[in-house]
Amino acid sequence: MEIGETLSILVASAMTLALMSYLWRENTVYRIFEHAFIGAAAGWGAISTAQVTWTNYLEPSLKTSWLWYLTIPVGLMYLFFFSKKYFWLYRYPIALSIGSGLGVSFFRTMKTSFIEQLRGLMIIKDWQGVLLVVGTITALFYFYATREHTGPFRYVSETGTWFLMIGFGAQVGTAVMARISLFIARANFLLSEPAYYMIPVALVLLAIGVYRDYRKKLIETQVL
Amino acid sequence: MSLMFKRYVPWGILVAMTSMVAADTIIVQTDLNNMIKSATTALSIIGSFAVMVSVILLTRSHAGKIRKNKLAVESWTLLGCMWVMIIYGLYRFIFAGVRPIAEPTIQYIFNAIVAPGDSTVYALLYFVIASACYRAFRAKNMRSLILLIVGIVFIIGRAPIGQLLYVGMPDLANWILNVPGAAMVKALLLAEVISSFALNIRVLLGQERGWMGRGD
Amino acid sequence: MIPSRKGEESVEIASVGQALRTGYNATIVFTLVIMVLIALSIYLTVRGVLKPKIRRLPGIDAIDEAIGRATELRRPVHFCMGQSGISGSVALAALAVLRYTARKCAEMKSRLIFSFAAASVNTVAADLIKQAYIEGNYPEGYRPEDIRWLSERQFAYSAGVLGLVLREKPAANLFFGFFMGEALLFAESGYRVGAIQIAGTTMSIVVPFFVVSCDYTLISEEMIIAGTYISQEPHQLGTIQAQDYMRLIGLTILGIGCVLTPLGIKFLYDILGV
Amino acid sequence: MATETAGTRKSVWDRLQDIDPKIIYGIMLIAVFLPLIRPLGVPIGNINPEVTNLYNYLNSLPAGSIIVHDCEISPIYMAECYPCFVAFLNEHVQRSFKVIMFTQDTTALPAIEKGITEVYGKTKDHPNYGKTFVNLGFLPGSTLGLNAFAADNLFPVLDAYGNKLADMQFFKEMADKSARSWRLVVGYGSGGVGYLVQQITDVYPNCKTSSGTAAVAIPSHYAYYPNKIIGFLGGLTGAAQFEYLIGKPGIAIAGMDAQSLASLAIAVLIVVGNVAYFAARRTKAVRGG
Repeated sequence: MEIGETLSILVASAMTLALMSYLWRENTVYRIFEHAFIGAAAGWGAISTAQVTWTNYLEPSLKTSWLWYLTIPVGLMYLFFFSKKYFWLYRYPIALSIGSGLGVSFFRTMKTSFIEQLRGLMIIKDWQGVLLVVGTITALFYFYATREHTGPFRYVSETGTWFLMIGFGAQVGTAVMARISLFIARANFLLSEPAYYMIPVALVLLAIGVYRDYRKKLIETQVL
Repeated sequence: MSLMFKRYVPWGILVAMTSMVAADTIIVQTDLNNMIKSATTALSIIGSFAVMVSVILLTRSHAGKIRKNKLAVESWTLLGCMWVMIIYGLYRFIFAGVRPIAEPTIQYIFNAIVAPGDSTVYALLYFVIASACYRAFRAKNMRSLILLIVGIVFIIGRAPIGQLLYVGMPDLANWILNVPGAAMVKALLLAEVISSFALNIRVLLGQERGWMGRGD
Repeated sequence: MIPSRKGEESVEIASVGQALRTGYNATIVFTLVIMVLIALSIYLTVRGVLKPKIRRLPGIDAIDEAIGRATELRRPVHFCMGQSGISGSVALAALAVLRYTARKCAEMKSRLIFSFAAASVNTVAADLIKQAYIEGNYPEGYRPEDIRWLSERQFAYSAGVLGLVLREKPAANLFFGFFMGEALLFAESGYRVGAIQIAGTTMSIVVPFFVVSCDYTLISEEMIIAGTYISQEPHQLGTIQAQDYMRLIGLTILGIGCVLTPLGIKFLYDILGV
Repeated sequence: MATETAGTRKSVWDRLQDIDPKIIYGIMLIAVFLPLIRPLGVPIGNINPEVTNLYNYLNSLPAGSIIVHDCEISPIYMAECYPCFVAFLNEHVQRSFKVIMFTQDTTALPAIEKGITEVYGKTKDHPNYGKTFVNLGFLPGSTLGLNAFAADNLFPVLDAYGNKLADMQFFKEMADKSARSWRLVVGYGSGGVGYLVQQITDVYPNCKTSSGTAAVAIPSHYAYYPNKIIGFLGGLTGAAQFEYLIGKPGIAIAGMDAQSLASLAIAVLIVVGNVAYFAARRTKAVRGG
């Protein structure tokens, strides 16, 4: 394994342990490493977007017709975000991106996430299909706003709450599962060769930090 | 006159863009489809300039912190990491033609700082969720009682150990996902489509001007 | 006309003659009908022809009760808007609930601490709270230092909220806005100081964490309904009315379809998919 | 609310609820590191139906079918989605499918490179590159870019390494250079794959949707499962079960013991926390506090 790769793994494991020090308490080491990764991530996003857009899209298009040069000034109009007087020019590129985003999913959201959902529910094979339909109708009715949920509607809305709560229970279960897997990956990395060399270093630093905290608390109590 | 260019022309562009692209998704007609395809390339190029805004915002806010307090180590670190990545990456690409994805030093920085940073901060949620499970998750009413019982069945049911404790646990967890869970998700999806579609119509009608940001 | 890139053969479409893409005819008709319905419903509400009456959500009574308790115990009320900015339906609803809370705090001579993450919220919230305190004829109760911008970054701002709650020991914690994983940290902070906690967010991944740790939670769209109930703003009332019409249409189609299709009359099922 | 008023003596239940969070952090550290250092060997248990359905669908496809991966595997999702991505690629090599990979998030580019190197050995200078697998790298334009790419597969013009797509044997062999000739599109990340069902499966019905999703988005799949999403891998557990099915155990299976122990620990914490809460309330009521 080359020097560069070993070095980057050691820095990565130092980074992981420094950020884990947040569990002890928020400290300067944690804040410095966190700012390092926010800066590096923003830097990476900027250069990889710029390079791919130039190589794959702008350069080949410029060869075909000079009209493509117009995309550059329109793109630079984003920078009017920072001007007090001409802020409204920033709205032109934003209008293009929001408009196209709205357009591409305008009909498709209505078909896939509304009409196809209703059609899918209409096919009822067994009692579980009936339960699914009842659950969806009552849970959807729970959000009905312009009518008091009194009389018979109270039971419909109450049943809807039961289905929502069971579904949210599954949501909490999967969220816990997800967080466990996240930490397992970090633990696997820390236990891998050469990353685990940093663990004793971190433990020593932690011990010093805890000892300094303990001494500071001791001095404070004696002073009082 | 100036209100025309400040508000109505951008709104007009948005409505025109929406209707053209929406038409492309439902009409199969070669000229229209090719035009929208070229428009997509143009919009991808224009959209990539937005990255500059976030880089400048970060630089301005942290430069301000440094001006106030010369020793703001965190801000120096952030600006240092960001601008080293950008300047070195551009230099290597423009002069040596090496792409950032293939540039070894940039890959070392990414693997040393960005990859572990992101995943560790999210991995910390593992400890936060465990502590919240013990100290804050309380079955105070019927709603949270159902939620907690189903949550526990799920946490154990979906892990391999679930089958050892009770043979039917994984099947129960799967049934919860397939029927009540699916009912909740479908209801929330329909509700979300309804509210986002109504909001989109208000944007198209010009009543919702949040996207225009500050100013008249 | 944006030029198409030359030197590229166009995709040969299997059936050029047929203009509309298959499977979308019913969707186009349905979408256009809904568009007209929403536009009309907003227009008629703004003109005063339609007067939609939004139901009072139990969550709003819980807010009144929480502020009452805070006044008795002479402890502050803490309102947090999370990472939400100032535009979009979630932000508008959160700001409406903030105005309502500030007004109630002013009427009951109670102190309000407001914390947030998005810098753009600062000026909007400051004069909104000041205005509410003036209307509640308790102008001297408005304290600019109680409007706390903590940090743009998720973990830094959530650590800030945790510290703030432990120090100020509020009697009521209100979380309305856009939250992610940090919702768990807030749930724990309120528990430690024994505060009544009421929350409202539309992120369905975060709602369950609020349900199990707060005394009352407004689930997904309920928060937007609560915001509109408080603000009574005509455009929003019209939108909520339009959403309920669309919900009614969806429920009717589903009801009819679920009765007919299993009986073998697949007319509705087929026409929707044409 | 366990309010600490000076008057009442703190019952054992109150003290149990107020233990220092660092003790809980310690328990959770052990629950993960112990099984990783000394595996417990908990059997993987039965396979979830959605993983089996995906496996059967892939088995029903002929060799040379085209599978497309929208790899939204940023560092945050490396832990859960990357094992699914590697398991998918291993299965595609076994069944000799043709694979296209791209991403719309620049922080996911290194994950694609790492996955290809781990499964195929080499990336652009692999003999089969441009024949059985292609890496398009970053595809900008979010949904609009995805829609244009699905309508015309030559839309990106160049791949991640600068080779022209039109010259590649992969695309020359495609009769209809659009998503009509795809058989499956696979999504990752935690936002759910509704956007793939909308933009691909409902527009080109013979291309189904699947995913190697983060666990937090598992419930949202059931809005489209099983007719539009034919099956999917849910988090690390899903990846482990798929690794088991295709007979190539990897990092996912190794993490299963830790997943089990940590899940059990959290479930016990919830129960103990609530027992302490209700017992504390009852002792306070009995003591008239």
